[in-house]
Amino acid sequence: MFKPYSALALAQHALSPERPWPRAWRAPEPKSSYDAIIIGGGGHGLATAYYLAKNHGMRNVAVLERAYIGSGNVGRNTTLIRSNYVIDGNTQFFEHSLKLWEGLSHELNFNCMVSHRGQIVLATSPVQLDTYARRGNIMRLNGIDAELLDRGQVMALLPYLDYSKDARWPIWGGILQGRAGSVRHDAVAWGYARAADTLGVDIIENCEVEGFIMDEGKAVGVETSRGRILGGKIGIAVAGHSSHVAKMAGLSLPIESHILQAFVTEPVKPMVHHVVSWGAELFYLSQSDKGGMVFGGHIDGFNTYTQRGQFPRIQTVAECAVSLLPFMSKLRLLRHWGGIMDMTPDGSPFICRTDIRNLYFNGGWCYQGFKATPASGWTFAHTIAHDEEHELNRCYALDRFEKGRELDDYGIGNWTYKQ
Amino acid sequence: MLDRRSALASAKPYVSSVLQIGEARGFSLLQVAGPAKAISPITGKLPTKVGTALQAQGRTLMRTGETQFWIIGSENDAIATKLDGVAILTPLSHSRTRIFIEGAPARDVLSKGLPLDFHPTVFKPGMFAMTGLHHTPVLVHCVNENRFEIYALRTFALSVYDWLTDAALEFAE
Amino acid sequence: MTAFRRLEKGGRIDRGKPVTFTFDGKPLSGFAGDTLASALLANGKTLTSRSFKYHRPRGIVSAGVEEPNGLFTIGKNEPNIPATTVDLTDGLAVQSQNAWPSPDFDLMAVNSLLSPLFQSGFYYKTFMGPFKKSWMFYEPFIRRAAGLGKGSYEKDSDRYDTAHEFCDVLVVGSGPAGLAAALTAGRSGARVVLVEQDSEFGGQLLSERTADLEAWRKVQLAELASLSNVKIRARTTAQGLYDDNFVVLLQRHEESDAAKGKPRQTLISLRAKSIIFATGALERPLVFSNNDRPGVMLASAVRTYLNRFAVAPLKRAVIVTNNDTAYLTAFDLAEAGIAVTMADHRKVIPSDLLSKAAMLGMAMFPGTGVADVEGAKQVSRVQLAGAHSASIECDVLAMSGGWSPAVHLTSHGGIKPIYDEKLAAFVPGGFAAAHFGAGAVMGRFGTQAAIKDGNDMGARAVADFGKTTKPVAPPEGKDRAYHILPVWLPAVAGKGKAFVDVQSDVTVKDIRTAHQEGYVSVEHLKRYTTLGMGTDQGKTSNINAIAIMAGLREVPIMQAGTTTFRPPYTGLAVGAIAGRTIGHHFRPYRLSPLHDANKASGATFIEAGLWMRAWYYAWAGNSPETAYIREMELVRKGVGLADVSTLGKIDVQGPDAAEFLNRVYVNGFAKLPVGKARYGVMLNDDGVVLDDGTTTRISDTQFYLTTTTAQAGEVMSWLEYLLQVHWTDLKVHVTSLTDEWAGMAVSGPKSREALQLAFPAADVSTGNLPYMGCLEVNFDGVPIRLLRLSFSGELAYEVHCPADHAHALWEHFLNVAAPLGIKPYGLEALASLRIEKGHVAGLELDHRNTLDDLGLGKMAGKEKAYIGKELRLRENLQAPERWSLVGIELMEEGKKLRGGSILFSASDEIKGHGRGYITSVTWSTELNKFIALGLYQGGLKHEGEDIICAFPLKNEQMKARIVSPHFIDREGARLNA
Amino acid sequence: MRIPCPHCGERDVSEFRYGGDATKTRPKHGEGDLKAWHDYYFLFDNPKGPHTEYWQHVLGCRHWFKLSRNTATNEIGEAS
Repeated sequence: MFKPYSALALAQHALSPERPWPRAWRAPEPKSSYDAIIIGGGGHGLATAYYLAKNHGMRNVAVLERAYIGSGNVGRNTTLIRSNYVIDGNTQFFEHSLKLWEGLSHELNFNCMVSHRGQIVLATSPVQLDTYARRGNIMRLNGIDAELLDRGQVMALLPYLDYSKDARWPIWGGILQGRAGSVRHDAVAWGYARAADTLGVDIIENCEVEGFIMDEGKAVGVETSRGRILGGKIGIAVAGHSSHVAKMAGLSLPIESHILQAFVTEPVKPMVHHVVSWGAELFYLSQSDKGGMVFGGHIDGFNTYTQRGQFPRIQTVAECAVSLLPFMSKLRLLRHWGGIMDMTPDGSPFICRTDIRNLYFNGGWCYQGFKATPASGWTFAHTIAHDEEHELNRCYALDRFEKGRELDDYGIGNWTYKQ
Repeated sequence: MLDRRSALASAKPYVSSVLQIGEARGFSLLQVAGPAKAISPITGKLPTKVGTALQAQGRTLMRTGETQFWIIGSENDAIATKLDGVAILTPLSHSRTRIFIEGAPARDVLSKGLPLDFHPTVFKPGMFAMTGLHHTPVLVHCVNENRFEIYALRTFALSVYDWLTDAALEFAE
Repeated sequence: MTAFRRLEKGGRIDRGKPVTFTFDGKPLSGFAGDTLASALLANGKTLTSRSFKYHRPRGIVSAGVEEPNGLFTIGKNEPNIPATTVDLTDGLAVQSQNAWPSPDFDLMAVNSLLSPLFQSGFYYKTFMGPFKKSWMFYEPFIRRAAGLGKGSYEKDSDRYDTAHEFCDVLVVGSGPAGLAAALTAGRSGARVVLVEQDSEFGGQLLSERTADLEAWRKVQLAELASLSNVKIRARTTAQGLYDDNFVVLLQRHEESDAAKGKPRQTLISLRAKSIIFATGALERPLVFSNNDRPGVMLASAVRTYLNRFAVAPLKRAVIVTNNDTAYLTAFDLAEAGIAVTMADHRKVIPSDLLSKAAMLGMAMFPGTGVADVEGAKQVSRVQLAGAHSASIECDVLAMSGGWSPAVHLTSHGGIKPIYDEKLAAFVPGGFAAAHFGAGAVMGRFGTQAAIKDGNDMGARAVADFGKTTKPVAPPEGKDRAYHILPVWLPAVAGKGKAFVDVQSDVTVKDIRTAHQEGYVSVEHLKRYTTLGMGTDQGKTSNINAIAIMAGLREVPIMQAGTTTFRPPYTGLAVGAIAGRTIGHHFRPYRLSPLHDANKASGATFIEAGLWMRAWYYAWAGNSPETAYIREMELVRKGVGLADVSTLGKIDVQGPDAAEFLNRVYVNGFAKLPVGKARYGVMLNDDGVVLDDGTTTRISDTQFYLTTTTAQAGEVMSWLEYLLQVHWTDLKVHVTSLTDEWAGMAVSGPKSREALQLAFPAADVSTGNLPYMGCLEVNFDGVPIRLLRLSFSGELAYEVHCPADHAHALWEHFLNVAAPLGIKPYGLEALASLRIEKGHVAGLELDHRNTLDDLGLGKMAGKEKAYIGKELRLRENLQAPERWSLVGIELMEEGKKLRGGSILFSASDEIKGHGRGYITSVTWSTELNKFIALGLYQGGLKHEGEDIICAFPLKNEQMKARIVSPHFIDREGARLNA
Repeated sequence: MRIPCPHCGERDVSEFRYGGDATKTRPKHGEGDLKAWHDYYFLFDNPKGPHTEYWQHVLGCRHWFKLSRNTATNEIGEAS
């Protein structure tokens, strides 16, 4: 019994506390077979199930989650959304994602607190500003908002940065995308889950996939910790553990699992009103609605499945924070954590068919899984429903390295984590 | 006419009554790559363990790899001519700036930036370590109980010196 | 209204040292040895703050780091500091937070009336309409309401230091277990570090009043201090445990002075061979109606304030408990003359406690709990219910819901705690090798047990290094068994809110709501209700919440799950983590050996990666836009001198050196004659260009390789990788010479004359030193390499010399060649000259482009193998329509070409990704127009075609033309001159 | 994490640079077709568990070596 969320409904509940809210999503027993099975109850898997039901009328769908939904990277990221991509393919895909973000709370009837507070990427040299200009021009030419800022304009928008002689690198300017911003990350998983569930999707938690059932080279089902489940089509969306799961189907991937750490300070009253990113070293920071400064930097730089980061990386990120935003010095780190990332050679993802019929793959998200969530689910659902990539994800094929079609958006080269 | 100029020529002197930090100039550094048995007859002897140094014929001999050595001699040391043909020689006298730090607090100051165990029973005179200081590669040599010599890359030397003297600020006058 | 008072005598405070501080501007006083919390209580400040969501009145709850309520802003810019963790010092300025105008009278308290709306997760259910982006309207209000304390933009004037340490045994916590462990380990001679987050050592002992325990504490401390192999550190918190026993300690210094280099805090990275966790336990609150009222405190805290700080409730205290430990508080209060009423959830209470209670005249209510608390801003009356009902006036309600071992640190390593039914608490779920737990953290709560534990673990830790030791003698005494009756929910439902997490304003009802809606996993519960997400990280609330959820789900607590504990244990200043590596020390700066010479020559510098490079020189102008043009003219017409020391330089030596280079470069190096230089390009394994540079053959077995400034480190590491990992059969040794050799370019029609003047004895004629030739000369006893190379396209040389001599050589050139009008030119001109010549550089070598894209395809050896040869042939890398290098001429007067412009053919619609883009732009002094290098679909196939350069960021479009990237001297007459 | 450099002994991970899976066989120089090089360069086994990998002591002796490490626990094994 779906009950819409609204201020009115809240008021009714406030007045009659006895009437309970319904479950946000059911907890069904797995059926013996589904038209489609999505492995992975993270943002991407849940979004995929939602769009399968919503856009493609496939409602006999199960999402299998090893633990609880949203237990992966959708709940471990720095919640940023943006579409400032320069490579043909990336640009359109991430802009499609940003457009979906814009209406998401409405569409899902779940407030994901999509905040278009704007992101400013700061340049530390004239040359870097030129490369940003190219990026901004491409954005504009694709109907995406972007503004080039000089030093003075940055000072006006972000007066709290270090503009003193003491700064190791001066700020030459930056590029602003006003529609970029942040989202309440957990709400994305819950919102998609509730909406998908409403459309009939079975969300099955604590259900770990232990193997694939093949029939003449076709994937026809999975063995799970809760028994055998057959599926007409099977999609993998388990970024972080992609190699692990794909290996059960005999697939070997251009992916290594790395840890990316994230940090949050104790909550303070509003101080930072944009998303701020830095060109000196990979560094990004925003202030959550709760008041904590949420920030992050590079991956630790070696493959691991542990969610424990190394302290030297924590130091380099803190050094960035204080050097760029001196006031950060006195704020206190409340918590830091790590997420396991699928790192790919060129920093771009996969949303595609595989060599195995009826088996589809979504992963390799590197640093950008969260912001991609809606478009990822939207295009993956299309790919699964039509057994064919959509124009928006055609470039995200597994064979792109054999073809020499790398999508290196930042021009840093293949496997750059080794550098 | 082509006088030598140190990378620290314009460095701000560090003044303290308990700790000295400065540049130890006037040395030659020759990197020698080759089998120890071919080299030691000429250098007198050679350290057997990577990370250890010893003195011979007025030179400091450091083993920086299985088959790689650093020979630190006087500014005009001519040992290169004797080793010519015996091993692969690479003169590095100009590539490193030697910064010394000496005094009771030396170990504590170095511990602020170097991820090494400076306990006197662990990092003993004659030992050296190749490691990172202020994100740059350095070789740190324990000359005696309270004196260390840091071989920093020349182009980073002033930055390393600034960092080190700042770290030692609490002991400065 | 005051509920506490300072006793005339007793406590550990130094009454000889009065201390004054201000609270919201008003002066108050306390004593040395006070914490801010004890001083506030002593001053009768029970209402100290307002809660996060409902702005309900709150007071201090605890006496330690677990404090959820008593948060203040210290000084101007340090928000959210628990009063219980601040040593009282003279002049301390304290501000209250999250209340307006004051905690006493807070207008935001209207939130409280709306609280039925603010049930858990309410904001997920509303603020969505009426428009798509309506959240943008609501968000600012939410943001302003949230956020506890106020930060300040002002720069932190304090200094933070870092230190690296190593030890055999780290002991965390200095209660009886920690003291015994440290001393036992220390007696073996092992290197021991003992850390205590409090300002004093002793842990629980500091809250005891028996003299023999204090005497014992002093004896152990004295011996610890006497051992040179033991370091004891107070005010030092073990914040996090990382892989391989890497422990992060934060030391807070009593006094600091940035100007004198004295840090306020030091962050210590400690690598311990073994760790003994003696982190103790935290008392749990009980959950009942209005259990958040000021004056409702943890029983152990009330005891600590009484015994350690001589701060006692005014007259009357009610104590509610479900275990024995609260009786220690009760007895101490009663002995101090406070009227005590005891409510114990347990029907059966150990007889010795009953008889002592009777002796002390305490009112006893077995089988009884709290139904409700009265008093808006301070508890005034407690309603008891259960086996007995009563309404008791009081100043303080002390509660004990049992004890939770502080398993945070032991869990950082990834070992989840497990639930112990008997203790009604989570205990460590096991230990990694060389990890030990001692005392309360193991659920062994007695002093005697703790000391025995400490002795045992200390001995076991050092036994691992083959050391023996002798145990510490315990004081007289006997532990009593720990009896607890788990109580998670209110015994009787009261009218008011029953809080589980007071800081985040999460009530029992919120947990019920989460359960109803299916947010039942512990992580969902936390994230949905924000339980345990506050500055206290749920130290006092997590266990109660898990237990309540387990009850609702009707599963055992262990099955309901535990929360993941993440570092840091307590709030850790970001500045302390960054230490001194901030501001201009953020990253090292790298200076050319010619830096001072450049400065003397009037250079303005610019950051280029880590390097500081000479950008342009004063003689040519005072802005880069104008100066570089004059510098270009100088090089085109006369002779200029430029610092090129930043180039990567590598010594490649050994019998197989030629073979090695022949493999890594796409073009041949095997047959390069001695004394000759050759331009080479390297690919990565993937067939994409890695780097380019000029490499000179010094002898049969020695090469002098140069790389771009940007890729120097990468290329060096790559060559080492190939030689050490894959081509171990090759006899080659590589060494970086980037710091050994300085380089300067002497460029322009008059450069040969300048060279001749500088080195009169050398034969620098074209015959002896042709283009791409190398000549080694000895000048004034200094070996100098003259390379005839040209980046500018003019007749030009690179002069390389050992770094220390470069400064003098630079001056020498400027002096002897002065008659030729020689002057220095900088980075901007260097970059512009190379554009005119069509040399690719950083912006073209961006890891995306292939040899063919850069118009260098013909360089690749047809027959020979080279790295990247196979993957270079990948389909799309060979596609004819790839974007490849072109020259671009601006066709419009009065406009300016811009880097980052997007290129379109004249007939294209201006949208999408275009056919390419501009990488590098300059004004051409030769052609008197703006020119550029860029990448264009199909490349030079389109030479001569008109194109559009679009720069929508500035709403610009301009006409340009595709031309050869070699704008000048295509046939190379100049450089061969 | 502490990594044992065969030359210098145990040091902090911050002194090292990761070099990828060391169990893959690189095609001989000048041999191997496009597919062989693609699989070598682009595909990773990426196991959750024991892993043998290359590291360089880049802020030290610059030695490249093989290290065995468990990617599920970061437990360090042999270095050679």
